[in-house]
Amino acid sequence: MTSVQATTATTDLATPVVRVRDLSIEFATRSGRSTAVKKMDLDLHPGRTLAVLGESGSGKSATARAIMGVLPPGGSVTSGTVEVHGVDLLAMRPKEQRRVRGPVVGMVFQDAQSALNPVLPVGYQIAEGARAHRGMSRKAGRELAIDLLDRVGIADPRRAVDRFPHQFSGGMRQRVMIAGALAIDPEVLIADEPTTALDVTVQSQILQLMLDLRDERGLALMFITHDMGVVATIADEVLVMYDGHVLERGTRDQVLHAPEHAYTRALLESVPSADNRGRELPVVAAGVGRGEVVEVIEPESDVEVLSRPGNDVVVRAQGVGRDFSLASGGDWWRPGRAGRTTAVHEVDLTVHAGETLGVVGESGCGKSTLARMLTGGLAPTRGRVEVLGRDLSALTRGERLEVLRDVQLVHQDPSSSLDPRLSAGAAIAEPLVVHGVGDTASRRARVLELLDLVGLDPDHANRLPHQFSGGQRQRVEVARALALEPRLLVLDEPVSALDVSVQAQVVNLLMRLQRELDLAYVFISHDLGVVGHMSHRVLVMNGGRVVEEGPVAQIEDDPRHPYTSQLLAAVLRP
Amino acid sequence: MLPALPVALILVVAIAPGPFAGIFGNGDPRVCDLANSRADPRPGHPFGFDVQGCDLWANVVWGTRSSVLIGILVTLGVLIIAIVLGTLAAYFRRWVDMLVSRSLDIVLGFPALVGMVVVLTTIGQRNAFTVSAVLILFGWPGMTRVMRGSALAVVDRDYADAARGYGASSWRVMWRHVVPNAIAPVLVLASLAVGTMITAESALTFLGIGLQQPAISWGVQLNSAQAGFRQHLHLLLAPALFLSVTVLSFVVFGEAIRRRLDPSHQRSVR
Amino acid sequence: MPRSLASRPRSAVLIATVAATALTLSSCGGSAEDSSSDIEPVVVATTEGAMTDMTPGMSQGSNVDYALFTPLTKYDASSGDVENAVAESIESEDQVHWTITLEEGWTFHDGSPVTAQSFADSWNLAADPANAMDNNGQMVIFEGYDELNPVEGEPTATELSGVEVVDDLTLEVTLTEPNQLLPYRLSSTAFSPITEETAADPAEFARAPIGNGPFMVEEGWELGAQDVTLTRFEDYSGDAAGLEQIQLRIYQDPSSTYTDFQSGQVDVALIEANDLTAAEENSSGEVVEVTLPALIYLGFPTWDDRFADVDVRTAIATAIDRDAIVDQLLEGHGTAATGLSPDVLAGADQVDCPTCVYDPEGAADLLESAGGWDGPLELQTYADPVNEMVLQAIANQLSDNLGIDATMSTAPIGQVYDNLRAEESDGPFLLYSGAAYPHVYAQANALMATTGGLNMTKFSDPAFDEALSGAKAAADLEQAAQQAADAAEIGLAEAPITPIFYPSAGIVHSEGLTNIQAELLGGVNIAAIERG
Amino acid sequence: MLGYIVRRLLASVPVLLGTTFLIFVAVYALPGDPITALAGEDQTISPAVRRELTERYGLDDPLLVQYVNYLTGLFVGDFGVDFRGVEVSYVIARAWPTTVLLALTAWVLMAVFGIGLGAIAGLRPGGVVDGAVLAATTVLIGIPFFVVAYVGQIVFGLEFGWFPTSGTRDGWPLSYVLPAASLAIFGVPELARLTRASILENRYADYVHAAVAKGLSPMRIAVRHVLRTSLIPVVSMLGLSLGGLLGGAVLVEGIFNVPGLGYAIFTAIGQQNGPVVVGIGSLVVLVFLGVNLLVDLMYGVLDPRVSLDRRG
Repeated sequence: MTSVQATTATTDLATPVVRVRDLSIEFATRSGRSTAVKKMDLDLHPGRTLAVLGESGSGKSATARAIMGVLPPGGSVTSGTVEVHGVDLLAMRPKEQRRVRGPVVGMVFQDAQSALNPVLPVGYQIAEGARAHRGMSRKAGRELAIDLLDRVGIADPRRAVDRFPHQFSGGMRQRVMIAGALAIDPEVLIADEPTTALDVTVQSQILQLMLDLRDERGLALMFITHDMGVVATIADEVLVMYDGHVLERGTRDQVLHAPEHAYTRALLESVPSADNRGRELPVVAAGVGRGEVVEVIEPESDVEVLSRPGNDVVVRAQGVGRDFSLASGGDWWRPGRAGRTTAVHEVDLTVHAGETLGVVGESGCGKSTLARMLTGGLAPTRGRVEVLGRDLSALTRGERLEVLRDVQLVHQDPSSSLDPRLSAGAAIAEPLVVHGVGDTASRRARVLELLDLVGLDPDHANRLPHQFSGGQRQRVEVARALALEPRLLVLDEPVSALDVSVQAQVVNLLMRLQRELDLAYVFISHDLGVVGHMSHRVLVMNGGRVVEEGPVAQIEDDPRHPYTSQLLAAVLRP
Repeated sequence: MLPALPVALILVVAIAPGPFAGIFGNGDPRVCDLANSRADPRPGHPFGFDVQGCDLWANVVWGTRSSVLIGILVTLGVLIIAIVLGTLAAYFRRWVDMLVSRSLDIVLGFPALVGMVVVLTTIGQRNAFTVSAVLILFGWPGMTRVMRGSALAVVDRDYADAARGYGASSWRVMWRHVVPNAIAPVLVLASLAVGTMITAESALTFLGIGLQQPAISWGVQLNSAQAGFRQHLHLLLAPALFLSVTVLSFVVFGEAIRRRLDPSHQRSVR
Repeated sequence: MPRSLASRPRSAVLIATVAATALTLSSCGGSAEDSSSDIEPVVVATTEGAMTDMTPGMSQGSNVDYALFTPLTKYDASSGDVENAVAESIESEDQVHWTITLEEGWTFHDGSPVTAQSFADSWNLAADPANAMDNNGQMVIFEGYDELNPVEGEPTATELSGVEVVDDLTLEVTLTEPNQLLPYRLSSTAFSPITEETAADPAEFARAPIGNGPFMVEEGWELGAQDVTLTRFEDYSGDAAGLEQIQLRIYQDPSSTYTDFQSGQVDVALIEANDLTAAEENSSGEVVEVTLPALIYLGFPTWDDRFADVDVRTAIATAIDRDAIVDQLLEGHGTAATGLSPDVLAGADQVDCPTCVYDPEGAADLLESAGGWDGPLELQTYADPVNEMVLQAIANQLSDNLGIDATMSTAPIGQVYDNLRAEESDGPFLLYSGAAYPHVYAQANALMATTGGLNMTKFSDPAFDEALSGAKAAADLEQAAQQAADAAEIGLAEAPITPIFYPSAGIVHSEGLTNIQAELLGGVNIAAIERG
Repeated sequence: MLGYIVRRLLASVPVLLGTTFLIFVAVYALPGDPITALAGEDQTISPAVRRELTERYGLDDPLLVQYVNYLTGLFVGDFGVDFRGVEVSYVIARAWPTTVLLALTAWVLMAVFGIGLGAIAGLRPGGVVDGAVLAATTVLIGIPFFVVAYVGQIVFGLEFGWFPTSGTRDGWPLSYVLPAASLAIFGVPELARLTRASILENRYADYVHAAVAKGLSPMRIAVRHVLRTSLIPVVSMLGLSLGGLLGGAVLVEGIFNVPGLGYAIFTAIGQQNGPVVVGIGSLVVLVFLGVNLLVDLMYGVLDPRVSLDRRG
């Protein structure tokens, strides 16, 4: 069973274990000092969860890191106290601090992959805190690690204890991380987005584990997240942060159902889902808000504006599949070993003009491989891909280049899909240059036109990628993809790296472009909400196969494949 | 950029040593009188005289030219090879990578100094160009390896993929995307290499297989100084001082480049 | 260290030494001997090159060779004369047929007697091409060498027909041509005797030699050994060695010996001229400077038209300031050449060298009258620090005095000689020539005779050749020396080469050692060293 | 693991063939006549002796035949006979231990000082030690090594008399300290810088933060978490540097009169003693390949992410 139940603990609310008062944090930047957290107060009570909700840069992680003394270089606490059992942690000598950090307050980091030392066995890393603080022997530490691995739900802990982090999956690594924090038996556990990088089904398991541990050990839990669904699942109290300020605080129900602050409301409303399907989402104007003043742009109308698909088939895949040979591909003197793996089995799909085909699946299900096959970046091992009725594999190189102008790929992470050394204008003009479209002047005009189309200013043309925000980068990427006037965009997780409010902007943009340009989309995502919000049809993938296909409503309300049901059940809703 | 000043000054001296050589009066490195052989410094001749009785200051200043020329020539050569081979190997992988990596192993497997001795002895001709060529021949693998690694990372980035996606040719992807983005660590190495190569030239000359008279270089001067340096320390010190300062300038310059290219300066040079 | 990498012609690699100035530092020539054997043995530095193969046919004439072997004759460092050693007499009527009588009582280190056969065995061994010994070429003087070493085809003999053992103490030797200088040649260790066992298996004794010299090795040594102990041979028939034991310290590269001498690791060492100034200024130990029996000369490629005119060659030769080079550049460690060899070599002091004078104006005028000089002039030598230094100075002087754009270049020694032999060089070259035996004839013959082994100039003058042959056939040694000197003058006047200087080396030794002498062609005379 | 080693060994065959062939070609092309060089330039060599030597060393065979003959010999462990009639394997056997000892001593000195200084600097960036190390390493790069060697010889050998000035008579460690230190000085600056950079890179890694959050002592974090991971690239560089050390031995062995491989090969080049050059050259290449294999195996131990069976 994967549904998560929050149990409200009944512990003495009067005496918090951790009491943060008036905490301000600054970072030294090239242009001087910037405030990351301003006069923050918070209390952590045994057996209760405080969820700190906020988007990136809101100061939520800085708060946690300040408590633990692991602010990144340049960061410093400029005022305030962090009292643990009534004693100010920040005023202690380092040696005393070490008796608090770890033994009293433990922390689970966001990315277990980087928060576990890659070269030490997990058993060692779990036990090292206990060995340092409790003078435990190596052998006892090992037994403790085995116990804890068992407790956090890792199968065959006796063997797992000697393994290295890279030998575990993402979810398992997060469990190891948690076991490491628990080994010192802390009273407080600070979890910094511990489930963000995980698939939904894994996420719900980890959340359940943390709730169980909280109740079992009476832990005071501070849970940092940007996800409303997570808040709804785990929190007792909620604290909403924006730009270093606490905008709102209250109980879970209060914040989720009767938010006082416009920002909180906008956040809640801007989460795309089947419920607000096809409607324009409210947007928090990025960079406008300073402190407690946040501007929210509400949609002009609240009607469904999803485009109407036509009958022209833009792309059709018939039985496409792709195999990869294993990494041990042999050496130059002999071919690789027989080992081959199938990333995508036979997949059929059709996309019409003006239609969005959602592709849903968890990591490793073959979504990205499919995307690359549709855009000609990867030749299928089996089957064929037709773009506007022309079989890609039957074309000469030159013809393929021409045909593929109609199909463009938008990558997942705009920070890596834009050349860091090319200005936005140059990046957008690149496809035109490659295909010899127009002259310098006409290309320049076209770049400005495209910038306008994706909602950027003309002077943005001269900026470099790192001078843009994440959402703006994604817009540049979309503009580049549109430069050759394609008929189909294959969008590979286009919004999953973005904050909720930014995600809303991009979703709005994509829907508007579809209407205006009669574009067909293949929209790939692990997020059922976004897919449900903007797709006409959905294709559910698992293990390289399509397990279910159908209109959104049918998939949402009447899933036929057990995997689809499982996926739906794991989705956390606010 | 302050660290560029010493390097700029050295380049100016290398291009036009004449005026600098003449600062103290006698600027001609070839006006020699055996009567002054090994004479100590005296007014007008701040560094004294070399064994041939030539003004040492003028010689050391003129020596900047060939030493720096070799340093830069070799670094450029190695840089070009590294960029071309490293990028090709990273981009095409398979047999191209195999070929580049194996040749790299072969040259790296060779004790470079011994290799250089054999090759230079074989060539017989020893001027700035052959010495440079030999230094390049044995110097390219290090930087190529770094370039290959750095290019491999870039080739895997989405923007290289994206460029292929909108139809850019391999050549264009390499030239416009891979090389500019992968070149930073190699440029840093290159700025350091200028100094290293200048020292390497002096080492070869010290072994008697580098430049030779009448070429004027610090290596040649150090080589002729080793005979009697215990009695006439200035013979060794003057060129060694210039050599050290030059190498140091390039090292500092390289360090500055590194900081500039890598503001976080947490990334390793390699 | 690299400077010795480029090997000089062989005799130089050994840092050959005839002590021209041959000093006996302390005159107590007696055998004031130190019998207490618990005193640390005197440590003498030597080079690895001298210790690779001690078989006479492979010997290089080093001081260690002379410590272990005593040939028929012996060179006296102080007088420059050759005296009998193992030989009682060496006599001839016609300078072609010689009768050699051995002194009675000489034995090898193993106790076996030194007989006429011992010498015949040694010479036959060296002459047999199948052994490919380094000193094979020296046996060319004996009749029958050509049968053993034919230009083409297989050898038609197995022994030298010109060497005949009459009885245990008598040899009859026939030479290929008259040679008054035979006693000089026989003083080379290449002509030392060997035991029967060595003759049967020379390789076995390469580093465990059984000789007849004043010192013996009790056990052999491995190639690469760092120390070898020599023990006095008590039954030695000549003058007994001054010390009971000598420890040889073997250096791969002699250049670090001076540093080791300073740090007290070595008692006696031959040092290069470069270290001489330092040694003289330093108080530790004493220095004996010796002039090597060698010549550094500038040769002209006579096949090149530009040097065909003797006036051009003379002009260049007389534009060189030899005194400045020796006094300033070499800091006095050398002797400006006034002939072909240092005066101590037989006949050397009778040679007058017309091109060895410094006359810049005259040189310029002479060059002018010979048609002047066009274009650049590239002087050449092989990689060697002293050679390079001297040649650069010569280039500077030619530029200053003659207005020629003179530069220099160096190449590996093998290449320099190959190019010269192939007549592919087109510039004057600075080379080293060591005297094969202590006679001016040796230098004159090697450098200027049509068939001379080191005649790199391809100079060929019948008048000179004839004069030189006459010297060999002279009735007595005195006359031979005079005629050789006269011949040398004829050659030098034609200026195929112009002598520059006689190089120096030094022997440093710690205090308390006396009678430090230079050995013929090989550093310090080990047998002569005494304590006291 | 075994499969990996076998594959690596197979893969080094072409490298070994390539390098030995190159050395062979280069030696073949050395100017000058080896027979003349053998006897000395001033010696007359009779045609009969010349024929004998040519025959003995197969000098008139085509290059490829000579190479194949040589390889065949090498295959059964026969390095051939040098032009002085000495077994090359003998030359190698006597020089080998000295050079190995020298190179290893230098290697250890380099590792200790390079990593030590780099670690101190990296753990306290911007501190006094960091500044001093950066300055010192920068200055060291600029000084020609032979100057360092001479100065070391004179100061520590002659003036202070702490160490012998030359030779290996006093055995290890006394005799080896000065030459090894001169040799090691080439590598220390680069190694220190690499260590420093690598530490700086890992110092703010998440897992270091995680360790801090567990309340571990700074010492423990530095040793267990920062150093351990930072040393991975350092190890690979240490491996690569061995080639340089063997090359540098040529110079150092000459200056300090150490009877090792470096000097032997250098002398052999001067004497055109081809068999020695090729023999030692091949051996050095072989050692280099072996060390590289060892380094890669070490890599597997140090960095469990590296699966040896997946590396080509």
